[in-house]
Amino acid sequence: MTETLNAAWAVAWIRRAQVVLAENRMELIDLDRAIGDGDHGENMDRGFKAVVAKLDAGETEVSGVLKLVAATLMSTVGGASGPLYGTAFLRAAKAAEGDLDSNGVVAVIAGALEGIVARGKATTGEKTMVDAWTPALAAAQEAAAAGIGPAGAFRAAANAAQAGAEATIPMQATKGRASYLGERSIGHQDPGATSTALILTAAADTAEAV
Amino acid sequence: MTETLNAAWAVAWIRRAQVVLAENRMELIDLDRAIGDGDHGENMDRGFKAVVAKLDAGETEVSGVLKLVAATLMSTVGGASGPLYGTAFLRAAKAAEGDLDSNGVVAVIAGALEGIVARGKATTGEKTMVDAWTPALAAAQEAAAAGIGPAGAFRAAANAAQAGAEATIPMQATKGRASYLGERSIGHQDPGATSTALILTAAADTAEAV
Amino acid sequence: MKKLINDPANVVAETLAGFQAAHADLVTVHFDPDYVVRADAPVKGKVGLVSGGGSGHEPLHAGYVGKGMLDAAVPGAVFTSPTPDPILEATKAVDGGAGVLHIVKNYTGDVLNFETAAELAEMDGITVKAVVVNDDVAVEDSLYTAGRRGVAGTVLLEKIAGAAADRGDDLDTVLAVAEKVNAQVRSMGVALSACTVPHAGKPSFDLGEDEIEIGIGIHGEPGRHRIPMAPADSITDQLVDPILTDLKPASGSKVLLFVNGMGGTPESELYIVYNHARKRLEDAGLEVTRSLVGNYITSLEMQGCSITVLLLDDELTALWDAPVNTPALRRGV
Amino acid sequence: MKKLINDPANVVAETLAGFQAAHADLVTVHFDPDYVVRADAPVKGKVGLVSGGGSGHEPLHAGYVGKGMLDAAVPGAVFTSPTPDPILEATKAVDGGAGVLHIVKNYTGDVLNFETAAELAEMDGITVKAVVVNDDVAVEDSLYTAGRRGVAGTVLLEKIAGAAADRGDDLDTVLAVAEKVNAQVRSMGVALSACTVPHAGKPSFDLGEDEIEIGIGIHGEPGRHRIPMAPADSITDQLVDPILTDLKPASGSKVLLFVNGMGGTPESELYIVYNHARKRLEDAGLEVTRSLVGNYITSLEMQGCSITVLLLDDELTALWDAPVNTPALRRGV
Ligand SMILES: Nc1ncnc2c1ncn2[C@@H]1O[C@H](COP(=O)(O)OP(=O)(O)O)[C@@H](O)[C@H]1O
Ligand SMILES: Nc1ncnc2c1ncn2[C@@H]1O[C@H](COP(=O)(O)OP(=O)(O)O)[C@@H](O)[C@H]1O
Ligand SMILES: [Mg+2]
Ligand SMILES: [Mg+2]
Ligand SMILES: [Mg+2]
Ligand SMILES: [Mg+2]
Repeated sequence: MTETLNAAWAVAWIRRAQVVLAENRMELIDLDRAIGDGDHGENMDRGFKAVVAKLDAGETEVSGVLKLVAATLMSTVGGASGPLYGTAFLRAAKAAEGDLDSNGVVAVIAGALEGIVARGKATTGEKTMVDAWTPALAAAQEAAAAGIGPAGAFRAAANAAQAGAEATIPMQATKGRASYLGERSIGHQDPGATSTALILTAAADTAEAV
Repeated sequence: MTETLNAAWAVAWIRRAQVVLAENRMELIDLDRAIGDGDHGENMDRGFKAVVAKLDAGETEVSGVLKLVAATLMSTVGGASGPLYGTAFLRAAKAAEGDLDSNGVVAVIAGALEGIVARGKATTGEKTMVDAWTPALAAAQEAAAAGIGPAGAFRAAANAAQAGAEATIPMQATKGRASYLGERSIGHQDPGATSTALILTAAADTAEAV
Repeated sequence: MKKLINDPANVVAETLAGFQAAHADLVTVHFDPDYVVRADAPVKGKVGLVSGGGSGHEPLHAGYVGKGMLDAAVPGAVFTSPTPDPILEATKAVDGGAGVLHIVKNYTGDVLNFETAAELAEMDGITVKAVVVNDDVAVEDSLYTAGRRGVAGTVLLEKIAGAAADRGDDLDTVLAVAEKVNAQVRSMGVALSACTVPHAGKPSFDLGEDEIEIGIGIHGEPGRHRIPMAPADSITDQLVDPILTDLKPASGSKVLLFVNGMGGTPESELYIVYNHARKRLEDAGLEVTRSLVGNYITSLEMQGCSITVLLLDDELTALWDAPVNTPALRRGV
Repeated sequence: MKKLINDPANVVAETLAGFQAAHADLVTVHFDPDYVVRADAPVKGKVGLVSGGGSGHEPLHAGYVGKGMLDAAVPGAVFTSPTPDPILEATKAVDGGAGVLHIVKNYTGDVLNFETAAELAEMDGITVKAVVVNDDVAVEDSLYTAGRRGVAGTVLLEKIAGAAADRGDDLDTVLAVAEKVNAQVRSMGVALSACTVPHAGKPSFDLGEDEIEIGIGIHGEPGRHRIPMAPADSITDQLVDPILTDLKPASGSKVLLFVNGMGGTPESELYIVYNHARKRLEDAGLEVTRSLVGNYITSLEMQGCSITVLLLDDELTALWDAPVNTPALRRGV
């Protein structure tokens, strides 16, 4: 394990995220069928396939990789998650300076969350991807403060995101399409929070493999 | 048992036919679903309900009863069976002179068959109601020739019609809507032949009860 | 069976009541017997056009009543030909002194009931001619069938004959135009699912999850054969091929291509079928100069479609393009 | 899943290809990014109208491109809002120098993507205003939802705003007309069956044989509550009541009544619903002076319908009646 995560890692992360999202396409569709319109798995799969098709192995900066991801997601995903993930990766790219140490990981996750909130105006407890990114950020900050390296910071973030996604189950949605269901949104896991956990887990997996 | 069947019997016959057709409405629909458009039971039920609503208990002639049946079926059944049964009862009415002895029964059945063939241009073996009326006529003629009374003539006709209806099962339809199915019409009993058997059985049942 | 109805026995009457209220500017509905005439019927001196048949094919026929198309439509019970009485009344109501053309789809029931009505109308001094539409190539026109069925070509014929009557053609000329359309139009249909007639309460046939019916009519009858589900292009081929085989259009011919939905198929799928059908016609050297895509003659909520090809000449094209103002087809007015 | 498609990934592209071929006289389709503009775009000096959203609602929006209605439509993937790029390109393509109005249905995805496109267009020097349609009374417009959805009222708004642009109104005036329509229109829908998104391959929700969903949107989302199947009149009441409660129209008001099919419901059933809905409005002292009945904004092959009531005044009535010439709505031309 190295001390910092570089552009090659970022490329590996996004490739891994694409594989995982493709594998979980139907699961995400089913989650979205329950409280939304059933396209989240298809949207993420389409977007990340497009990203991977454009990933330039010669990209030398983490920031550059994330910017490419942002632009491609914005122009291929559509729906609510397209602009939200697009802005997330755009702000993450802005936040990433050079290779990432654990503070860099915190900055990237903080940038992503900030972007999502800026666009989507959601806060925690509204049953959205914010409920995965928020605990992820807290966990990464805690890990960084404890002197844990970037891979460990991503692992802590991923685990927290996964727990955050699961914690959306009892929530009633008040943002996004699921809010139309009122109380009927209770009892289902939010698709966007779930894809967030998958993406951060891919980051941790690839960071640990560096 | 009397020697002849009068207008009161004719009214009883048609009332009985209405009850039996209503009871077999769904069976006739299912037969027509298999090789047609699924309306024969509904058509016959609608038509005979309308007939019964108009049946004038004061009608003194068999012929008058049958004429009323003809006009009402013609104006309420629609589809192929409306004009066919309408014409059948019209010609039967024309053939009925006074009360019916067994020769009268033969005349009535012969008139009905003639009317159906005149309108529908079908011959035996085409998987239509002609395949019930034709053996019915032959059986009635045989009974009359053997000196059997009108109730017995109707019974013989009804049994033959029932056998004729069943004999349509292996036939390939070449007339009516079922002909569109080609070989796929084979293996199903013709709905119109089946309703014919029901109507003639009602005639026999009520004649025996006179 | 889940349907937006109150009582199966009242489906036609309540539909007509709603239709009347929604389209009072264009049509007048008569009840008991039920028929629909254009609001300004009879049009003096114009040949009257009357069509009809079982209900369940909406917008056919009532949706095509209005200037430039039908003068009257006679709806029977669902999938059941109307009786002679309302046909007769409709015929009388639209006779403007120039005679009446009956447009009859070729089904034993429709033919018999329209024939009877025509006889009765003639007794009332109205000249009636009839065209019997039989465009469905799924059925062989042979001694061993009741002849080819009348299906989606009926819509095109009603429009074109209606335009001929509208421009002032006499009865024989309108009949000749109608006969020409009938001679030059062919259709073939496919069902992905059955439909449920309200009074029957169950699907008209049972189809497996991966089966479709090729060569269906418009009354929920089973088709000519059942095949496994296939991609749209392959299904389209199986509809286009028999049409071309039967119609044998000369290369370079101009045609109208009509892709019709059976009622339960999204419009997007109809355009996918249209796209491939058009390519097939162009590959066969035909020029598609007019098109119609949508739900124009349906089988309740059946999923599926039909493809219709009409050979055009200048006259038919002009009549197709002529103004029409009906609830379901409107252009140029 | 049985659909007349080839590959779920190509549904939108093949639909557009067919649409282009069938309606080349009215529209031009651009591919990659995908958008549809009227054949004579941009119309110099006229405010351009751009709408769009996920596909699967056909004929919305592409079917409404043409004189008197939309200048461009931007179709996303099925039930997925389009991305900013094609919205931007469509906006550029229809800008005739008088600015462009974006007609956006209120969904998080549509709003975000249209906002981004509008920002980018402004950077290119095009003035863009937006109206966000939110007519669905099934959803409370509160802090606890993403606000009311935009559903069938969108069709009426596109027609009326299109007429305003067509008569030469400037951008602010067209926007004001659009805002007025949005303020005066309310809708509510019901599903008798779910729909199947091609890429999902299974129904959007599972409904029992005797259950229906009240308060659905147009994306196959489950509705507000599930009730046992009921007669059409009772279902109609459950759609009309919340509309009247929310809209609170003054007695004597003139209204347009729009009964819209979700794609898989026979037209006859829509007229049955219309018939009862109209009675209910008349009982409430309203005068139904305009009507629309048919499949105008669908959810693929879903069975069900929505009811929309628009309060009319003389201006809106005149704009509704104005000529329109699009693939799916045509009158007066
Ligand atoms: N306002 C919002 N803020 C944050 N996340 C949101 C918001 N609205 C929706 N989301 C997220 O987007 C996800 C749905 O994405 P997707 O299904 O791709 O788009 P759509 O809802 O347009 O179909 C939800 O599960 C939720 O996590
Ligand atoms: N040409 C014909 N001659 C005699 N009977 C016929 C003919 N065509 C149809 N039929 C009879 O009519 C029956 C169908 O009647 P029905 O279902 O009520 O009318 P439709 O076929 O118009 O739906 C068939 O089962 C057959 O017995
Ligand atoms: Mg979604
Ligand atoms: Mg039948
Ligand atoms: Mg029938
Ligand atoms: Mg979506």
